[in-house]
Amino acid sequence: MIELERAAYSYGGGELFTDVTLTLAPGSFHFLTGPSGAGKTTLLKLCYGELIATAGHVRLFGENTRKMDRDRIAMNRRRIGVVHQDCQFLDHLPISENVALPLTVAGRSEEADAYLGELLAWVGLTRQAQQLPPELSGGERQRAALARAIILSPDVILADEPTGNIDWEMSQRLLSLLVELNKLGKTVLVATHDMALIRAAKAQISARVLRLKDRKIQAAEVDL
Amino acid sequence: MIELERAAYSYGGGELFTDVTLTLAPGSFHFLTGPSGAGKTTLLKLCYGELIATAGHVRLFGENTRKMDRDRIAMNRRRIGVVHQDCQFLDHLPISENVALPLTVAGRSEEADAYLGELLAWVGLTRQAQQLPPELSGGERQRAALARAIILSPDVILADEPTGNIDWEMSQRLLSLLVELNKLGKTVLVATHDMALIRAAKAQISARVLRLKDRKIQAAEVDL
Amino acid sequence: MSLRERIGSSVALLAGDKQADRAVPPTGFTARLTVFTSAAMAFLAVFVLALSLTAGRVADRWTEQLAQTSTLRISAPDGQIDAQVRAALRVLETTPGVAGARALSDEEQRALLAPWFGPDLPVESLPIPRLIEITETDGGYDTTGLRARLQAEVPGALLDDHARWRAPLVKAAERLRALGFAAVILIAGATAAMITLAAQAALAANAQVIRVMRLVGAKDSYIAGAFVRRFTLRAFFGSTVGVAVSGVAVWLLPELDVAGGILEGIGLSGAEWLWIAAIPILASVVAFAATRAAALRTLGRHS
Amino acid sequence: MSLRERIGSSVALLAGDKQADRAVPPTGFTARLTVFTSAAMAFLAVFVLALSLTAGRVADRWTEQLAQTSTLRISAPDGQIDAQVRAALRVLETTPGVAGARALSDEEQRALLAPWFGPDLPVESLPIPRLIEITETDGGYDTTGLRARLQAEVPGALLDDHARWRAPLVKAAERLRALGFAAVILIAGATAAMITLAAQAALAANAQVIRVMRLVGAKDSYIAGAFVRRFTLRAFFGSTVGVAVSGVAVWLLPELDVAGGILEGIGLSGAEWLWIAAIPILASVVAFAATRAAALRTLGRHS
Ligand SMILES: Nc1ncnc2c1ncn2[C@@H]1O[C@H](COP(=O)(O)OP(=O)(O)OP(=O)(O)O)[C@@H](O)[C@H]1O
Ligand SMILES: Nc1ncnc2c1ncn2[C@@H]1O[C@H](COP(=O)(O)OP(=O)(O)OP(=O)(O)O)[C@@H](O)[C@H]1O
Ligand SMILES: [Mg+2]
Ligand SMILES: [Mg+2]
Repeated sequence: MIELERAAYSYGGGELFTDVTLTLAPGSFHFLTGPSGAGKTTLLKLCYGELIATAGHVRLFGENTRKMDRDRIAMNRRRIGVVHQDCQFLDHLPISENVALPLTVAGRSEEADAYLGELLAWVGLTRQAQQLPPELSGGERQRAALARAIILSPDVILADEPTGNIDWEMSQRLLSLLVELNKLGKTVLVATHDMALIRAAKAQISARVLRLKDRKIQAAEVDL
Repeated sequence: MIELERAAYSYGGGELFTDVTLTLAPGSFHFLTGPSGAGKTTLLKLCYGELIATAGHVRLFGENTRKMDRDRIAMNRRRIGVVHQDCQFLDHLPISENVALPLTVAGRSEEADAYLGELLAWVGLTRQAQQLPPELSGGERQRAALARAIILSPDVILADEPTGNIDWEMSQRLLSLLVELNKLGKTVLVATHDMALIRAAKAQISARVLRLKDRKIQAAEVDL
Repeated sequence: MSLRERIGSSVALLAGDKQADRAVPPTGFTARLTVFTSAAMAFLAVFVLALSLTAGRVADRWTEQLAQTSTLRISAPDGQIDAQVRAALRVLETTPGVAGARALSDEEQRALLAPWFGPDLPVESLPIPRLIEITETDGGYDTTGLRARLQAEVPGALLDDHARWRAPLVKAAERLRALGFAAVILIAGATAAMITLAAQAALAANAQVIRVMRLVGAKDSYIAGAFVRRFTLRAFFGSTVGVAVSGVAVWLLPELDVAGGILEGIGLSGAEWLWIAAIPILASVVAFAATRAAALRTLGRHS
Repeated sequence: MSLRERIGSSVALLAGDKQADRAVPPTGFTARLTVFTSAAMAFLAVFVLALSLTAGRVADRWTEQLAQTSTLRISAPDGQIDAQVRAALRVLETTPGVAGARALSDEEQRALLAPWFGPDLPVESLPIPRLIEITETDGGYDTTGLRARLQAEVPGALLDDHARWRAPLVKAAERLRALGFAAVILIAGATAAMITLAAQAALAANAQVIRVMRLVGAKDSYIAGAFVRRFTLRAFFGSTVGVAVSGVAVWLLPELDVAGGILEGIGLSGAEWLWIAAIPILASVVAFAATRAAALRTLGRHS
């Protein structure tokens, strides 16, 4: 699905990471950890084409992001559900419409009715469906962002710190949603600091844990 | 310092919580937990006068917030350091100026030089001091927000989920900063989901843990 | 892109869909600013256009009526006068730049003098001069040359190009028209600039909307379309209101047609109203182009 | 708040401090929009003001020169004419609304007729009528009543208020002046509205700045001050540029002073330049008031 080949990225200063080679095979489940500021968010942005690697190659569904034009990237985004670290919404539309936005943009808004209610119920936002995003609590916004990321039933789900503001029980619930989707064949990558969450996931599914540190990526089974 | 007396708040729908009576005595250390959407952020907003209780009374430094005018609230804010859940900055100013902003607003910008560098080093942002806020990682922003909250050396520190995006080691570091300040006599209230953080704190200091659930606040020593 | 494709994609952009439009916050100060600016500028444009067109008509009429006549006055003893008039007419016939010349009849001379002496002046019995009216061609004749020839051949003749003093008036009216059109162009330019800036302000204020839309896989044209439609409609709406209000105001201005025809009413007539009706369309085209350019530029920047 | 305090706090707001100013993002499209709008509107205002003031001067001059004179023409057999002139002057002396009346001398009559008959007309020997020039008071006399009295007492008199045909011209010039001033007021209003809307757009776009400033304990006046100073300076700067450019343009307009004084050059003279110089100050005051109101309103809303 997504392949990084000796990818590096730099915001202008020194390189944040170099030589990152990584393949997210279809149906795989990865966690990405690492200290704050290591470059986890940056790596995720490479994976969905918001940033282009400064060295090496990133391939989405077999296509090199460096060679895609902007419309092509937009089309590929519809196959990738992204949960941003700072969840952003259209602040003038209610949560239900925000969550259904990927369907709307893809011209498939009629599908929303069937699925939306169930999804909102799962993430515990049924009561808040008609509230505007600024009227939600931090954790509620994160859950809405996750719902928005998966409503298109994308092939790949990239979640950046999806449970940072969410209590333990709800985190479990969201995790089991991701596990469920993974079992349906979706590729999942979750960047998180929450070791407890990783441990809980590993009890349910065979997930690989990647650790980004000192400009390198390593498998990090050990420190759990 | 801050007293809530049978305070309640409602955003227009049902009441989020009722009959909350709570005293943050000088030099005390409190944690506030509770499920996502329970009203932790709302309770904190009552404590620094951004919201006014819909029933009951909230007193800051002995003054009822309902009777303060806007300038009075502004003056009181300088005695309360707040870490917002979604850290917001002046996006056009570098982090160093953002962190020093409370000093600037209070007309004490000359004091910045002495203290700012040390503070930035403690939260690990020395390298990022000249970056703009949108160029920071999520965890870096949270650390900058904490630095901004304490630069005025306020009497009270209210932190809303200050470690949601921060790795374990850095969380420990920030916690020890708060513990240090508490030992200097500052009053601290931290809203968090991170039970490990609470456990770590209780090893260092006598902190009370409050749990907001089902519209009530309870002491929650038990579930640790 | 070929012109045909360009127009096609522009039309598609305008047709758009309701769903995309909801992505852009419905109102806001830049919205009101755009509507208001379009309205105010359209209002001013109509005002100035009306002034300018009126000045143009005045200039035309004055040019027609006045610019090209002058008078030859012949004073001579009673017996010689007719001979001298004939001689003068002969001279004028052969003068380049003179389109025609004819002696005024007694009645015409009497009418000319009536304001001063009443209608009963005994023109026939008075030793008053005869007047010859000269019509010039467009180029006009050489005054000095004609004076010299007349002095030689018709000693009693005196050339008075009195009508020429009105030429500066014509020039003034024409300058007024030119100034008016310059002001209209200025207004159009200022409107375009203001709408562009308002559109850019809206785009800057909606940076988050753009980020979210990109995140969920919206194409540039989809996002741009929502903004462009918004602004084009606002400009059209605003300028229509402005034009309507000022049109009514101009139309209500009392007619003012002075007998002398020196000054006309400030107003519009016939086909000139079409100019006015074109303003909202022009405003929309300007808004469309300005917003589209601004939107695509902004979207390009947001990587 | 007393007026004194108000002015004091306004001055304090304008004086401000550099630190507070840094809180508001330094540039942006609303900034450019404000500067540009101020400049364009000031330019237009000068333009229209120049037109309007010129029209006013023309109206004044025409009024002075023309509106308050009329002529009495007395035709009578040679012997009676002097008696009738004296009788007419007596009648006029006692007519309310007549400020003065005097018979024209032979030279004056000759000068009047010169354009038509040349300078050598033997006025003395001709049976032409005598002219009496009447100066009216501001109110003017009752034409019908005067006609009736003259008919009874001076049979050969004919009242010609010929000069009155120019009254509509005066009216037209005055209307042009009024329209011009209306346009200036319109421009001022539109500018105020645009600056207000631009300020509100800026405030809306900077909602986060306001939130952050409040969070760190900034008072409303501190936050508002940063915006108000910004916008006042922008409006002042923009309108100064606009006024300067259009002032130079107007000043460069070629002088156009027709001999007849019917139309003057479009331009400004003397004290009128002061009006123009006042525009930037007015624009700043408008911007100050508009932004201050908008800022305090916005701040009030952000609870
Ligand atoms: N636009 C930018 N310009 C310059 N530097 C940037 C920019 N964005 C991020 N950085 C820097 O790159 C580093 C990595 O940022 P990134 O957001 O990828 O970290 P992260 O691993 O997601 O951290 P966190 O766990 O705190 O979210 C940070 O030190 C940050 O300061
Ligand atoms: N402005 C608002 N208007 C209406 N409802 C609101 C508003 N702000 C918050 N709420 C609702 O009030 C409830 C409590 O919100 P609050 O932000 O206090 O929760 P919280 O305990 O901080 O949650 P979290 O742990 O997710 O941050 C939520 O259900 C939210 O939807
Ligand atoms: Mg991150
Ligand atoms: Mg919260």
